[in-house]
Amino acid sequence: MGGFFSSLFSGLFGTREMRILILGLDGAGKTTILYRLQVGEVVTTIPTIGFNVETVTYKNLKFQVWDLGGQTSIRPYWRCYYSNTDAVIYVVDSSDRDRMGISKSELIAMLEEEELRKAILVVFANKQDMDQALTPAEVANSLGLPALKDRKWQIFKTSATKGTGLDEGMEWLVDALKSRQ
Amino acid sequence: MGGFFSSLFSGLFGTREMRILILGLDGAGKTTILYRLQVGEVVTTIPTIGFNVETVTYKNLKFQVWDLGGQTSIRPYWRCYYSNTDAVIYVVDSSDRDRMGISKSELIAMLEEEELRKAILVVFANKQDMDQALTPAEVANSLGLPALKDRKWQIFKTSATKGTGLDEGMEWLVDALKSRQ
Amino acid sequence: SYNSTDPLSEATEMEYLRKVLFEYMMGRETRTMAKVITSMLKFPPDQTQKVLENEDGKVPPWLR
Amino acid sequence: SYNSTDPLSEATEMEYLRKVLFEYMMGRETRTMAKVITSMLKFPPDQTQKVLENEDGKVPPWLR
Ligand SMILES: Nc1nc2c(ncn2[C@@H]2O[C@H](COP(=O)(O)OP(=O)(O)OP(=O)(O)O)[C@@H](O)[C@H]2O)c(=O)[nH]1
Ligand SMILES: Nc1nc2c(ncn2[C@@H]2O[C@H](COP(=O)(O)OP(=O)(O)OP(=O)(O)O)[C@@H](O)[C@H]2O)c(=O)[nH]1
Ligand SMILES: [Mg+2]
Ligand SMILES: [Mg+2]
Repeated sequence: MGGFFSSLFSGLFGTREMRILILGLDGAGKTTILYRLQVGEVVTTIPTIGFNVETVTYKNLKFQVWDLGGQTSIRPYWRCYYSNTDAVIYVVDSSDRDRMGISKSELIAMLEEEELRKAILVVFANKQDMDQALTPAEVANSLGLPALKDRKWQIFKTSATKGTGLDEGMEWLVDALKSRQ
Repeated sequence: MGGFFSSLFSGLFGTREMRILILGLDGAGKTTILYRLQVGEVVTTIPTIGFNVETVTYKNLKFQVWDLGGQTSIRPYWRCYYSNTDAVIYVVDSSDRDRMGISKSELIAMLEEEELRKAILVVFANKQDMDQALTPAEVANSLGLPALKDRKWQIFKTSATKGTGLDEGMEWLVDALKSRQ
Repeated sequence: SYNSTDPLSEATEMEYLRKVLFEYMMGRETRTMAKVITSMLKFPPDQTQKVLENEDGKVPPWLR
Repeated sequence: SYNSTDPLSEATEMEYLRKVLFEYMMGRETRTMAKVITSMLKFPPDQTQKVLENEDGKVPPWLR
């Protein structure tokens, strides 16, 4: 009997859409990544003043993915979106060496929020196609990832425009979300 | 048979709350008048940044009375409240000779709005208790009331703080609203 | 308007906006409040129209 | 914030507010949008709480 009811239950409740936020500084590539994930193509973007929200299906899991604008003046409102978030995809422009420190402090501030205590963290060291790009290990160090406590996280090298690395990242995320339950 | 049905209809539909706006420059006495009408007392007011809306019952008629803030920067939004308005009570500080011209142009602009085409106009020449107060006739002329076309209007001298003149004004308004139908 | 450079009237407008939004969000006189909001924030005409059409389609609380 | 004096970021915030308000007024993701609105416009805490409680009490469209 357990079989029937448990499958009924997972049928009813197990398909809750996962809520994922894509965060990171302006120009990091968040919107490009969102639409790469959703439609598999590189779209032309303009700076996001507001947000984009799309349903992305990956390996039979449904995600409600929020891509929030990253400009300085609207970053303070990221926190309004945190509640019920299952995972954060944090996108870094690996070639933007000057702003690695700002990116780090935004990340740290975010991870300190109670509402994100259980959220899984995926970092995309993006724009790996560029010559000046830091390596994923360098990005991880710049962001202080090795020092994180009580956080399930992983970093991936990606190029949203070339379409490399995103699949690996999403695969890891799906596994992490499944094994979490 | 007409008798039964018509009284049923007036019972159902005749009791629609009338919608009245109290308009006029800042400091004219609009809020003081609203609460004089509602609770019969002089309340202490602060400048209205926003609006007050109260239900006022007068001679068995129910009014939804809106008192809108009159400061320069928020006057442009009066027009958002015009739809379905049965009457406007326009309040003038009769002692504020310098701003009679501004009060006139706001009134004229208001009366030009299509949504107020059928609205009845009551002008309260308020603060009659003050020495420098213009007479109602002088206020009427300053506002250009005699030149109004296709408008049912009347002016009354009032003192909201002393409580004089308001009853006469409301009585006229009630008759005007009833005879309109 | 927000292009205005007078800080005092800007503060007044901000307080006014807050008041009107609060009423809107509490579900009171939403059609009128929607007009004030779209007008204060200079919504483009097509968005204003959509918002007001949406208001007209709202079911009043006692019919829910 | 609105106390900011950088006109460029003020324009950004205004556009952001407009976007979020539009979504709110169209009835989309209203709880999240309400948080952004009350936070951007610095609603006093008691009003913010009332607005969010009101959101929680809202009947979802499919149950109306
Ligand atoms: N070379 C390179 N350019 C990229 C990559 N990903 C994104 N870009 C470009 O970077 C620019 C900014 O990308 P967006 O996706 O708009 O950035 P965003 O993070 O959404 O920025 P905001 O909306 O302002 O927060 C665009 O011109 C993208 O084409 C990448 O992997 N490599
Ligand atoms: N002497 C005198 N003072 C009055 C009279 N009516 C109102 N006042 C005073 O005028 C001042 C402004 O009155 P309010 O009712 O707040 O004015 P308002 O028209 O609502 O002004 P806003 O809200 O700024 O648009 C207050 O101090 C009132 O007490 C009156 O008939 N005579
Ligand atoms: Mg973007
Ligand atoms: Mg007032």
